[in-house]
Amino acid sequence: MNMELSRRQFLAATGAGVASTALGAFGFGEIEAAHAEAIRAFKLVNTTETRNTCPYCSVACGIIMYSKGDLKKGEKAEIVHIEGDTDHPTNRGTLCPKGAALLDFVKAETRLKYPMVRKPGSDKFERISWNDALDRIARLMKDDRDGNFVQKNNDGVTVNRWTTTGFLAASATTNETAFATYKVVRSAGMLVFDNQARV
Amino acid sequence: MSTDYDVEKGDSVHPGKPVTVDRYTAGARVNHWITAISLVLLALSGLALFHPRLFFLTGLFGGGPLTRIIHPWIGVLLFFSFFGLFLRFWKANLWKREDGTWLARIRDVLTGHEERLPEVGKYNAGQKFVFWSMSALIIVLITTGLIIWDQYFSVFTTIEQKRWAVLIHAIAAICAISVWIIHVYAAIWVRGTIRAMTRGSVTGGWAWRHHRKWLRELVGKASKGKSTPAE
Amino acid sequence: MFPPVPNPTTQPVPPKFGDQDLIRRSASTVTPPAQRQTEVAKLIDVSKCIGCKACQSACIEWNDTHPEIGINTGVYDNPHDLTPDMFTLMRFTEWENPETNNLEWLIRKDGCMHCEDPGCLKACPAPGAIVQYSNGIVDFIHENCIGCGYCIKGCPFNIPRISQVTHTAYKCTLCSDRIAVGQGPACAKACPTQAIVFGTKDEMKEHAAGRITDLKSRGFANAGLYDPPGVGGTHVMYVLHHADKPEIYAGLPNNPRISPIVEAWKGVTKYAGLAVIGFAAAAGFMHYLVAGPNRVSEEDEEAAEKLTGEEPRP
Amino acid sequence: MTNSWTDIRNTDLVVIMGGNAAEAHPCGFKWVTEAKANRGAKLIVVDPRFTRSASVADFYAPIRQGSDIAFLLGVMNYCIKNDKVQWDYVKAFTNAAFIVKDGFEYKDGLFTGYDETKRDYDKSTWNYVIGDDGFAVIDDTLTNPRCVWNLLKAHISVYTPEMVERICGTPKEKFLKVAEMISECSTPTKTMTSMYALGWTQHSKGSQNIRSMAMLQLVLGNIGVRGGGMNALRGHSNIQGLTDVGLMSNLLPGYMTLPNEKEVDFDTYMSTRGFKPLRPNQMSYWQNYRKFFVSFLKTMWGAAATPENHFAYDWLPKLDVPGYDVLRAFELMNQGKMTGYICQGFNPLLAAPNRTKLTASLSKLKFLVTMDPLDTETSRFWENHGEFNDVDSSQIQTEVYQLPSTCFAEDEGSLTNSGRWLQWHWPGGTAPGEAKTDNWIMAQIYTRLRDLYRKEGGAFPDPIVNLDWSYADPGEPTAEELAKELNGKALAPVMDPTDPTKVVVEAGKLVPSFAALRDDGSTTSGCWIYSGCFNENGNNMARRDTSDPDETGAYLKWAFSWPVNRRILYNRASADLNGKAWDPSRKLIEWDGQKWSGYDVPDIAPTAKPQDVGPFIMNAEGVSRFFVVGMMRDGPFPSHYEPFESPVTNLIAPKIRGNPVARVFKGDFAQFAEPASQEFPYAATSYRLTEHFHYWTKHVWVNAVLQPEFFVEISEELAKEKGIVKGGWVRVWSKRGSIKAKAVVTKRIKPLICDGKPVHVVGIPLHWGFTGAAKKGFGPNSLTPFVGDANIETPEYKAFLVNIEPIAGPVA
Repeated sequence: MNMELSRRQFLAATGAGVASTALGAFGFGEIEAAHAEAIRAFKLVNTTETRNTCPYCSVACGIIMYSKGDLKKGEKAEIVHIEGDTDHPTNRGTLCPKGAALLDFVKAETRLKYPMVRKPGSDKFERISWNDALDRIARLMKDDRDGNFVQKNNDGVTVNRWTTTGFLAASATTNETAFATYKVVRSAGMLVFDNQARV
Repeated sequence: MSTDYDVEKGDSVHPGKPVTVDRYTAGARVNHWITAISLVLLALSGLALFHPRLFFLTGLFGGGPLTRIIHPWIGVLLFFSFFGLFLRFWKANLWKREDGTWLARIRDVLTGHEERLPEVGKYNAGQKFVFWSMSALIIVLITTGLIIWDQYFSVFTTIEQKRWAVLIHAIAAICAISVWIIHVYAAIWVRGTIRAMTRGSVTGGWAWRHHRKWLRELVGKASKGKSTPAE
Repeated sequence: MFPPVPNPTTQPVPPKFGDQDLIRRSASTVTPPAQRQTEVAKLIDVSKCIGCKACQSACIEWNDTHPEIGINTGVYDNPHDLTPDMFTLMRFTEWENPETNNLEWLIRKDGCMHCEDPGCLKACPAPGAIVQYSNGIVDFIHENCIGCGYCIKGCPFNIPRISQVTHTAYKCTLCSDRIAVGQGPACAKACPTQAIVFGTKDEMKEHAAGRITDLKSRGFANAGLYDPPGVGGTHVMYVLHHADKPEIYAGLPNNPRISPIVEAWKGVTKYAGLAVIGFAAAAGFMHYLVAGPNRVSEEDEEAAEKLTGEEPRP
Repeated sequence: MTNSWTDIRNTDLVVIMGGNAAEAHPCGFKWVTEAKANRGAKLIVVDPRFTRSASVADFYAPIRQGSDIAFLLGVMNYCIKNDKVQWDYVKAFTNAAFIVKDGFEYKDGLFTGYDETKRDYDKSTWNYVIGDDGFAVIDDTLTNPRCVWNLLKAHISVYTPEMVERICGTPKEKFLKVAEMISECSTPTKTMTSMYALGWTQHSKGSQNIRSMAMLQLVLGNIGVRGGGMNALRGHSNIQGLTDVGLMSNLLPGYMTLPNEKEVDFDTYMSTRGFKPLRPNQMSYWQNYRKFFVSFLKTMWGAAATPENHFAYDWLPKLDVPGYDVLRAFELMNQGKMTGYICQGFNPLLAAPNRTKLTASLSKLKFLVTMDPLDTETSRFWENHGEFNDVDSSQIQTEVYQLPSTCFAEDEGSLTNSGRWLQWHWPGGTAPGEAKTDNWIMAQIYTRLRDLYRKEGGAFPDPIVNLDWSYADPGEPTAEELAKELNGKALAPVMDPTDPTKVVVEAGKLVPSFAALRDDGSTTSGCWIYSGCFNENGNNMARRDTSDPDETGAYLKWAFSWPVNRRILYNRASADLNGKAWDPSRKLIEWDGQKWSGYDVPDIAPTAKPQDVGPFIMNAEGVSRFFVVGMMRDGPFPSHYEPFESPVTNLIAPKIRGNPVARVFKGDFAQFAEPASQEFPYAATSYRLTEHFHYWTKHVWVNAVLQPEFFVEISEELAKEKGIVKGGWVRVWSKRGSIKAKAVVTKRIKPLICDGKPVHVVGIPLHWGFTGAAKKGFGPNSLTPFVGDANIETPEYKAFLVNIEPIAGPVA
């Protein structure tokens, strides 16, 4: 594509611009110094790139997350910037106003950090450990299932259904999570089961 | 006697050798110097923001941002302090018949042929010109100054109005500075003047030479003060 | 499709331009570089813009600004105006075309035009607070900015804004930090419909020509490029379906130029002013040389003494 | 989507109706602008509001919400009347020639067999005449008055331009302009694409809205071709995936269905899923159902699923009602028939209709569990937030657990986009605080439940304790482990059916695709349509090769597209009866005399002769359907029904209210405003804004800045009438609730003249709630009626009635 070509020429030309003057009056160090004062230092230098897809709509734009620290090396990683992935065939690096602000989603004030419980009649959430929460949830589920599981219907047909506890699946979890969820929900005989396809 | 409106509070004659005449009270002098200093600071800081070649002057005020912050505040100070002077001096600066003649003979003024000039009161036409032009210019400067004082007043005017304001402010400032130069030069040129604003008094000769009418009025007042001997 | 903006590099690379490429520097003179860099430009195709505000979003994220959460005032424009934390803004206009009676929703991305002849730079009193690189980028250097707001008065497009926090002026940098490493501006990269594209100014004009042909074929007889000559052309240009009336696009100036008032202020006044002052001083000095001091004579003193009723000296 | 986002670049005409792609899917919409720029394609937008999509359209026509079927059948009527039909396509690839049983008819808005008390049809007459050979009888000449084509013509003849104007409020000349532009795409070398979304689905006849356009696309010959198709723009990043994997009350993965209690055993169940071809030589691909079903059961219960116990068929719960969708769930809660509810993501308090009813329902639960990265309203339904959530906490006995989950940036796995691409993503950030992945949370809940049953026994533990959970770390299965399960593997050597000595897949190996699945229990596959996503070649969902020969937009080597990496469904229909491309410039696949090949994976057996085998291999007919047998509850043809709350009465069938077979729960009927109600005179509709994503981005500072505060949109005319000022406050109320909002008064909404009467539209965006960074606000679900689509229960969010008045702003 000739545009592409002239674009490269442009980049080369600007490069040359530096070179020609750099080799001229100024020493390179000076340029760096001067540059530091004038133009903001490029903030992604020495960050780690990770490929991901936008979690919002179903266009599933490719994104690149830039982090300080690298999970793959077992480090703690803090995402400092997110932008579109130009290699992605659909979005070609572009993003919508939501996608372009994904960093603020990851770092939202209202991101949940700890399991919470709200006791009956209470007007507040209280911290609870994962263990206590999960044990309690499993117990609540089992008690209900044991109490209301229907093994045979009135005609004596085996129906093995549980309709007194329901499960609402999400809209943005991975297919893998979806399948794990499916196994858990169906094996328990749950029928009250839906996702967000309709809204 | 209705000719003594030239005399201001505190003016008086002290016979002796030489005669001394009180011209400015302490209050008037303090007021004047506050005005003078702020005017100088304003000129310096203003010029610094006016012409790139003079930007270095911001150094005197601790850099560009501080200059930008200080300048308008000094402006406010100047305004009020000059207002004080105005209240003190406006009456004596009212235009008189002789002022016209004095002005008409400006050549004699400049060449120092004061004998050819009419007797003038406490202020001659030149001083009155300085007084009134400064009064006018300072009004203009404070108004336009407020308009371009973005930190507090940017929302009240349009950009177009601000553009006019900044231009007028600049021109007015130039005039003010020029007038100020004349003022200062006159004070230096006419010897015996500066002590009026330092010590507050001038010699009788100075008053006789430059403001004879004023001197006569003072003397008249003084003699009226004592019991007149029978003739 | 127009070549998309490449992905950022995470490797340190020497900047493609810097202070050695300055062609203008506020309140100071610079020696222009031996070779001017290829002029760059951002082309905003209003006819392709869907007003999604991705450019605003990307701008905020890249420049790490933090605009405040406002309110709804009955329109889609949010924030309501450019701010020191919002360098670019979608301006929405509902325009009923008198010729077709059709409603046209004109959505223009407002922001710094990076003028070839920048009014802000001309008005700026602080040396080096505003600079122009040979590739056309006009940038604010905050360390040098004194926050006087002269740039606001100088700008023909009403773009710069002064922060009430830092008291320095802000505007679009054309993402100079990205362009310096061979990137495009954040907004151009984000723009979903490529209504914003970035490249050399020649490329942009060429691309615009194609767009204008397409628009004319769709019945927009007056489609055209907005590259106002009054400011020597800009490095942010618009493709408009109604180039004959830019003002319908939320008051985009028709033939903008630096205000003659500003020209007068920064031109003749600047020189004439100093001249006048200089003349006044000189005049006094000359007069002193010629006329000498005006001294009080003995006679004057005696006259005064006589007047005050003292005996004249023997 | 039958096609992909990148394929839209190949179109000549884009029709955005029942959606707003530019606002809801901006980066997908890019391909519309590309088609416009590079092919001179045109864009038509039909919408009650002049949307951002309309702002870049070549032609915009207004329409009253809920009248799309009338409009579309009107266009179809126009095409047929003006002979704008791609005849070869219609004759060869649709059921136009099929003869329909006597007795079937349509009268006064109803089809044969309606039972008012059941609100349902006896569909026995909705069928083909079956000949002695066991195949459906057809009439290639289309002369038989009982052939589908002639019945269709008769059925839609009432939808004249005049009638369309009366029903839809679309000025006749504007309608005709649209019809004319669309009809031009009936030539084989011109293609139209339909981009729609919830603007069509969220109606009590949503499915028929979509069928109407699909039928029009068949008339024009635009299904299966490049730049054509029916493109449903799914709302959420993986709602396609969650539906594919079957996370719905009545589904099994891969669009198999859960047994109902009439299907007492495995064989009865299979008998209704035989899908015997209705025409000679047809593939009727669902004939392989048994293979997919058994492989699924083996994935669930592994060794415990044996031929003896019919692969644990009985362990699947059996339905007693068509489905337990979210609306029924809340209905049951409200009746006090439910104990617990678990929300994994989702935010029903704002997403489901009739908020008052939702709060009442949740308050009757014993326990509620939410898993979410964000602080959702649902998890705080019991908390008082003044007028935004006016509840008395002390009166709510529900025990609530709010579990923090990771978000996309901290999680690994695949999402399925609207174009059916399964794309893998990698975690790049450390989760905040104690947030955990959904896999971990689900595994922890399961293992605890399983251990309790092992320890204590209880109600029928078998399916739980025998569930195959053989993961390296049972406490947290990895995405890769689960992806391999979805793909499926061979438990025993899989033999070549044609040559029983030849091993196709070694035991223990991942199956290459669903072609290798067997019904004897020798294979597993969690979701047959995903088979091939992670096989012995590796993780195909993670592929990143952007090569695209001749820039067709297929990108066959990028990620994985179900089924079997096919990018355009029904692509065999891109070629004529002899297998040559309808449009040589848009070749997709072609028949070279021996086999099919081209730019895409053929959607047909590679060696199936073009003249013999029809392109619609999933259908027993082998062709597509104008007249649908069995599947649709509300009729084999679409017909115009008004929304349950409508500003006008049904002009076609004045006696019919809403969709005659849509499910309405007792008590909810009383909560609908009368048709043409005086009390609620204005036609409201709800929608998204481009600045926000659903109820998520109000938590995102930047998006809260871009669109900070809840508002409603009305026309200048209505504002004038009501004395409402731009930016002022208004109260909007329906029969179910009331909200306060800022007023955006705009030229982009104009009153529609329907049957001579002006109808004012009130637009209500949906992004605000009482948690997050944005200003607190309300959502349309405080107003919307509790009724859904007759076939899939999508709530009627797009058309309901409200009243509006100016008010003084709320204090503080």
